[in-house]
Amino acid sequence: RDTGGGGGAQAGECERVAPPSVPAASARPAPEAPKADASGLKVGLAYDIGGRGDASFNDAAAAGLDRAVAELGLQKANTREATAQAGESEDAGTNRLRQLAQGGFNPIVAVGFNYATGVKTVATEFPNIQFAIVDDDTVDLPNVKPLVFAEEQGSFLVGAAAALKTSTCKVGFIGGVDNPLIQKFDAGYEQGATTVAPQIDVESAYISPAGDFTGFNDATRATEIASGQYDGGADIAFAAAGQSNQGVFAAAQTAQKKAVGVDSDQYNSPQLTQVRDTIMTSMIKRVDVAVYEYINAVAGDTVAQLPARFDLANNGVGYSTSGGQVDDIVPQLEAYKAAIIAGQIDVKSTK
Amino acid sequence: MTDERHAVELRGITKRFPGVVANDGVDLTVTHGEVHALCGENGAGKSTLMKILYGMQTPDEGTIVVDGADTHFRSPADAIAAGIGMVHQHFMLADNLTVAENVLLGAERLHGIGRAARARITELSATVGLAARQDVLVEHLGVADRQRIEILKVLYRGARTVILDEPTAVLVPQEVDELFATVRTMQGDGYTFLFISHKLDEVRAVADRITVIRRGRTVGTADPRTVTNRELAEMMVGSELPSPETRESTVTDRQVLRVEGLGLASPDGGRDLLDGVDLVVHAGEVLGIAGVEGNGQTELVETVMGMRRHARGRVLLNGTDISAASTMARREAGIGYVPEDRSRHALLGEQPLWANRILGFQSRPPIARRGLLDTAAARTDTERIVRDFDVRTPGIDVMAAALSGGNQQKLVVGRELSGDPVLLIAAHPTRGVDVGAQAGIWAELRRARAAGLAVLLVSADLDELIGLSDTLAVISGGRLVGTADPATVTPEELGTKMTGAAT
Amino acid sequence: MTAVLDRARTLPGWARSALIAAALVAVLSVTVTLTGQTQLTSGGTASAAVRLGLPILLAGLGGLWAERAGIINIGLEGMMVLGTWGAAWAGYQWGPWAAMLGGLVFGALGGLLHAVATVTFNVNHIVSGVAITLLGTGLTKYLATLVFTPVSQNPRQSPRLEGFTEFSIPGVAEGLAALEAQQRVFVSDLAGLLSGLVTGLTPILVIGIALVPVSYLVLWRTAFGLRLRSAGESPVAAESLGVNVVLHKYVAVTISGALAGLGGAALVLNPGQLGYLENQVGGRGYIGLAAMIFGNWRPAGLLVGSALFGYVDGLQLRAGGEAVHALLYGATLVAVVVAVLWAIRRMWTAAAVALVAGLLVYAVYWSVDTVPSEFASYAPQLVTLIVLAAASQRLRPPARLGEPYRRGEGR
Amino acid sequence: MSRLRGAVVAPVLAIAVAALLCGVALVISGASPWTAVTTILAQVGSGTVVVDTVNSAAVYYLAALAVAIGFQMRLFNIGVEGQFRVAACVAAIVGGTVALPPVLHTVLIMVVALLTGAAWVAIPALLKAYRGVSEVISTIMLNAIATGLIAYLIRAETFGELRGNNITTPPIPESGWFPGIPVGNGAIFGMVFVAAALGIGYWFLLGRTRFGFELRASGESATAAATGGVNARRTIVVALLLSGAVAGLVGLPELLGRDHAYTLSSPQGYGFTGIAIALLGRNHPVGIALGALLWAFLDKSAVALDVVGIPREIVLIMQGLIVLSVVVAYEVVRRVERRAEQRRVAAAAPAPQPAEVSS
Ligand SMILES: Nc1ncnc2c1ncn2[C@@H]1O[C@H](COP(=O)(O)OP(=O)(O)OP(=O)(O)O)[C@@H](O)[C@H]1O
Ligand SMILES: Nc1ncnc2c1ncn2[C@@H]1O[C@H](COP(=O)(O)OP(=O)(O)OP(=O)(O)O)[C@@H](O)[C@H]1O
Ligand SMILES: [Mg+2]
Ligand SMILES: [Mg+2]
Repeated sequence: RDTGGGGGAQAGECERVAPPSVPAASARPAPEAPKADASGLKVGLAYDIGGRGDASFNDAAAAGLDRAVAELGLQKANTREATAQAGESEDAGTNRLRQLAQGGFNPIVAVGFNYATGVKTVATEFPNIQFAIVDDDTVDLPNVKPLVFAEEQGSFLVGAAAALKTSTCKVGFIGGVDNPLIQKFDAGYEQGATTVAPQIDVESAYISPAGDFTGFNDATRATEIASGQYDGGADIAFAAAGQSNQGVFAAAQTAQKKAVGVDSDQYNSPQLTQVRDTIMTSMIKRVDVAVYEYINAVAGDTVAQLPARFDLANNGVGYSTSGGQVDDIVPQLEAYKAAIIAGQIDVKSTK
Repeated sequence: MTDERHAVELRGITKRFPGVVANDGVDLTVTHGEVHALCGENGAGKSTLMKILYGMQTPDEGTIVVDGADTHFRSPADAIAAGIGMVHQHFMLADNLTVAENVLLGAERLHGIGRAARARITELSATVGLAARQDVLVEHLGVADRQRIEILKVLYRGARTVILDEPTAVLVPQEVDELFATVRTMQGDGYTFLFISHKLDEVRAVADRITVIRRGRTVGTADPRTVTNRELAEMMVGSELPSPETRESTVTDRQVLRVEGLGLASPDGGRDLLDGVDLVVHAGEVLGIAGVEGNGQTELVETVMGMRRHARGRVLLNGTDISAASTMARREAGIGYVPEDRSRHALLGEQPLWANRILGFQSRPPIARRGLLDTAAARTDTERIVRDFDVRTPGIDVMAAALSGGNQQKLVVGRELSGDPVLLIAAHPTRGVDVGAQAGIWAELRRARAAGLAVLLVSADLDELIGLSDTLAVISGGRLVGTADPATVTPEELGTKMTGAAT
Repeated sequence: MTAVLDRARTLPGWARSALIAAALVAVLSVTVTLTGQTQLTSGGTASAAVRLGLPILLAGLGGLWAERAGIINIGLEGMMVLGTWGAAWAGYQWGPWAAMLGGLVFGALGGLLHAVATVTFNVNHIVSGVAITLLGTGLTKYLATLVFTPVSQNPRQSPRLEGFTEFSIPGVAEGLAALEAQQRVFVSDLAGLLSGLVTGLTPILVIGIALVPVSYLVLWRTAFGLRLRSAGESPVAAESLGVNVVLHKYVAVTISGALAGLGGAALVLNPGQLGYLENQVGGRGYIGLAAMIFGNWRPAGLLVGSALFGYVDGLQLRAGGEAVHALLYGATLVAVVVAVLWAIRRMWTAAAVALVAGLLVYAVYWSVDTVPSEFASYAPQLVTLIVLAAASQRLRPPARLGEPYRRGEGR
Repeated sequence: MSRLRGAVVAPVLAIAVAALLCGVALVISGASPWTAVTTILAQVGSGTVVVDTVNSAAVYYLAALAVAIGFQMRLFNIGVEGQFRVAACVAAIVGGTVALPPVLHTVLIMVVALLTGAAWVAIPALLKAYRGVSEVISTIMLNAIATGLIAYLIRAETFGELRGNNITTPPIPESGWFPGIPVGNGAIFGMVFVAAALGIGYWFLLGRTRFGFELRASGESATAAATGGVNARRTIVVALLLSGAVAGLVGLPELLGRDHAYTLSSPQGYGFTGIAIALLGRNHPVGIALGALLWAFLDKSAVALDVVGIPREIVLIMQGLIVLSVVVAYEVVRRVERRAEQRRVAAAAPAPQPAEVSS
């Protein structure tokens, strides 16, 4: 019987579009801000579920703090970290922030959009304390700085990388939880892939629907989705699934295919050394940069000059090259990057 | 002192339960090869004594000597090893296991669980007259077969001393005769029996020696060839046997309950549980239903109470068709109900007595009005029942489970007779109740009957049935197969009708 | 036709099962042919079903052991969670075999606790199970924070442990793969489904599946098993025959916990997981219990239940809403076949109900193009619910399941 | 009197044992139990902890009441979790969509929540009553399915709206809020009083009404209840519907008093907490209230433990241990009481001494 299986493989050769060329001047990333002295600050950090050590964005925030300690003269003793619990009520988050505020910490960084209401409440109560919130820009208060990212831009680049590297003209996306944040990765990835190879087949799947957070912790099911995509003809899959990513990498290893990591340079993650060869590149979301820059700006009193959004232009997002697997296509990727920075390509955050 | 000829010797056995001294220094000597009967009223402590001998309960004081050796049983396994087997008052069978599994259980070491074991079971089946296949589930078997399996279990374990705790309670006279024949043959083969029964005629017929126990103490031993029933009874209760006989007829011609063509299909698709049952109970009449257990009595009663749905036929109460009514509606229409198993069907064990008074009356005055309960009224009325029916309790706030069985039953009968019912359905109203309470319950039934109550009585105690009833109907296989006149019928004749041997 | 049916009714059990299985494969085959959803019968789906079904199977076996002895074990979830920790802890230090042992031991400890509460203290079984799940989850998180953080820098994850190497049955695996690739109706479908059973195997998988017949043999063919089951059917009778009911209940519930713990280990050792992750059990203990009830408290039945669960889950993960949509088509076919069978037996109402159900499912199939991912994700739970609703009245739990038992206090 | 003593002794004993075991666990892990205790106790006066505790306790109280109604009849409504979430989501959607004058609006939202909770539990209730499906299994399955349903309802394409990286239902206008009582920095939810009123209603229902009696009777002995004219099917269905309806309210204190919209990050797990608290409070309205307060307090103070560097999972262990030891303690106390009562009964009705009979 004819089953129509095999997907993109039937589409034959994958035709690729040449990258746009952009005058270098209009696409240069912004230079880093000068270092201020943070030795007088007491910094509080409230993590989302997972906390320090999650090898994901909480960890990135922690790295930003650590860098501030290392480079800005911030005293380790003057920092305090607290972590959210799965399924907790909003007042728990609020309370966590309030306790940090009462403990004299200033600034206080809340990691994750779950803290939106908490930040709003506590920032109103403590107008003299500076707050920052990662991944949320809904709190409109003078003492609150949103630290949000253009995830879609970074994802665009890894999508482009996948399209340049695929030999089956079919790539996959695996999201942890089907929520708007992860959908941004999905949308950017797909746009990047189709921009490079218009006929490419992008298959996307999520481990769990919105509101069911198990998707970030279920490597077993991630493996099954990934191997389903690999069996279906995809040869590269982008995993934006938190801890479940390791399941995708394992599937890639079994199927002898490639995967793309997320948030940090997962090739260098000590947890993932056995499977690092499958990690072609990672889409990097520099929460560490944002946190570091924020602390730096508070110390130097330049918060107003921080970018409204961390994107390619200010190195807030990007892609990694560790392992050297994408070295051959760096010029094309850089060209796309320049085009995005220059505004020639507008990356959408929804499909 | 220790005599080698004695199969079993119990010395000074004392067993206390919370609130009761079940055995109080009991002595018992059983010689090899005899059938030794134990007599005593309900709650005298017979079963407890036997359970101690069988290792199911440990005595607080006293010693057990088997074949001249002092023993100490920690579990039935020890007793079985010492050659003692017990057939319990209540069947100890797992319905969902096969005949073979029930027999093998716990004795797998003897012949394994394979072919050798099956062969042995087949061999012993003949001895006890069991015809059922070994791999049939026990749930498909009748009472007599279950009894045979119980005895088979004991024999399979190689017991030489067999305890039979009220083995005849659920058997009809013919089956009793068969059982006794088996007992005698085995006695000839050298088995020793300990036999418990309330039926004094049986005891005298089968036993070589009788020991009487009262209130946990040995009263004495008697010789069945010389002792009379009356003497035995006096030893047991210290007073004359009460009689269930009804004095004068109070039957009227007003029909209270009329059942027409009642039928009930078996849920598992087997033979109908009830089929074409017609009966009428008049005001002031006691209609007794006689039958071997498991022939549809329970189903009949529960169908009339509306607890079994999807029945065929009609049930009329005072001329009104109540076939479709719920149990509650039937109760409200004036039916009182004393179910056969009081602890499971009539009482809330963990609730105080006054809350138990509400059960079944939660929808009508004086206990309830418009969905709200009147606890004060419930309490007052419970006080009345405790007083009028002589329920022995320190108060109405104790939980029902703390009362003795007889007192629980009095409470239930009192409750069901309150609210002026027109019909009382009583299933085994004095089962497991001691003689004193029994007399009290009989008296209450007679009083209510004289006041015009119609009573549908089911009982396995043929004396009670004959004594209380104005009319007798015999049920067999879910059909009413005959009637009898309680004034003239004897228990033996009734038993014959019940087994269908006469038709 | 009727004669054939009558003969079918008198067939031995295994032959009937084979017949039903063949019929189901045929239904799937027709569905694949008509909907083009090859994933329905692909070897990959079958492998996924096996991998996803394994932890559920082990939890279900755990449930079986406890419930056959009369103890409801809703604490399986907590015991599995304990098992994941134990497996990861032992596994990262001493390898995969140690991981299995670690899971086993930690699960068994949970089981033992359940036994103490339910057998010795007569606590309501469900209450104790809920409490143990609560405690197991808390304890595991605490231990993970304490023990794993120093080595993995992450309180919610263990260090990666070495897994088992996968193997396939040589010869058979390639043959089936070749057959599957030919895409012939029925033959290739069967080959695809079977190839899941011969490729990508690991020792724990083989052990897990072997535990099904082993459980059957032990529980139904040994003296110990007879005693254990008697404790669930009629503890009083068992006691009166010298069986140590309390001991058997203890052993059963401890084994139950051990099996659940092994299920946790299976999760930890699953290819792709290779470590402890907080919340990775995600309700699989409960699903194992459901699979066991689905399987009518029998090993073969619960094998089918967990396979079904693994299959539907694997299918929706690999192929998404479209494949679940195609399953609706298959369900319609099944309903029609069942309706015809019942009609032949003159069970008119049953046949009508089946037909109406079939039509309803078909209406859903016809009116949507795909099952929204939000529902497709929970297809296994939906299927379980529907099957239980349809079949629950034929179930036969142990007679004294969930009832308190005290030594020497039986009537 | 002795019953009251039992009801108090058991939980106190259990909490003491649990605390002791936790202390041991802390010492083993190298932390100081003393710091833990002082940190937890210091919470009483700090910030809005007291207000938050009361507010959380109200939520837990509702959840536990929902569970307890089922427990009375030995029905294990494990599905309170799913019922409360579906109800909160649907109520938030309706509340955010309609425009109504103040009180009416709030009442409508509450009614919608009640009905949705009841509707979601109707599935297992009917399956239990008519098909004999164990409610434990069916409600567990439905909890998972509820997550899917909510995800579907809250999609931007259906009823949800995007707010930053979150999805929420349309915000409920102020007319639909349930005003609270400001205390310090926080506010006690108005729904706290609804919860308290429900507690009284629960007590009245169980102790004073025919339905409550039938419910308890069915729970204690299904067979005796049937003989007593209780319609088992109807009681099962009504009990579960009531339980589901109360479960439907669980999400409302936070929805109407603080969040005003249902979002992806709305809290979960209250259903399971409710089970634990119902067990802790022995299904008694006052016991549940105390249990809810204790639980909420432990929860809130756990946040502080983190800040002083003690693994706050110790609180989870503590909660688990408390539940387990409380149920064991209740069982032991119950047994002792029963013995005592039987002894008392036997003493009140002494057996007549056997008369001397010679043979
Ligand atoms: N397990 C138990 N716990 C507490 N009390 C018990 C227990 N078993 C028996 N009893 C009490 O001990 C006394 C003796 O009971 P036993 O069953 O031995 O009487 P019996 O002579 O066999 O009576 P029956 O003729 O009714 O069988 C009774 O008061 C009974 O209620
Ligand atoms: N399971 C049990 N646990 C504790 N006590 C029990 C138990 N069963 C019976 N009893 C005690 O046995 C006594 C009588 O109960 P039972 O149901 O055995 O009635 P009975 O022996 O028929 O009573 P009687 O013949 O004296 O009316 C009660 O006082 C009760 O305390
Ligand atoms: Mg008795
Ligand atoms: Mg007895």
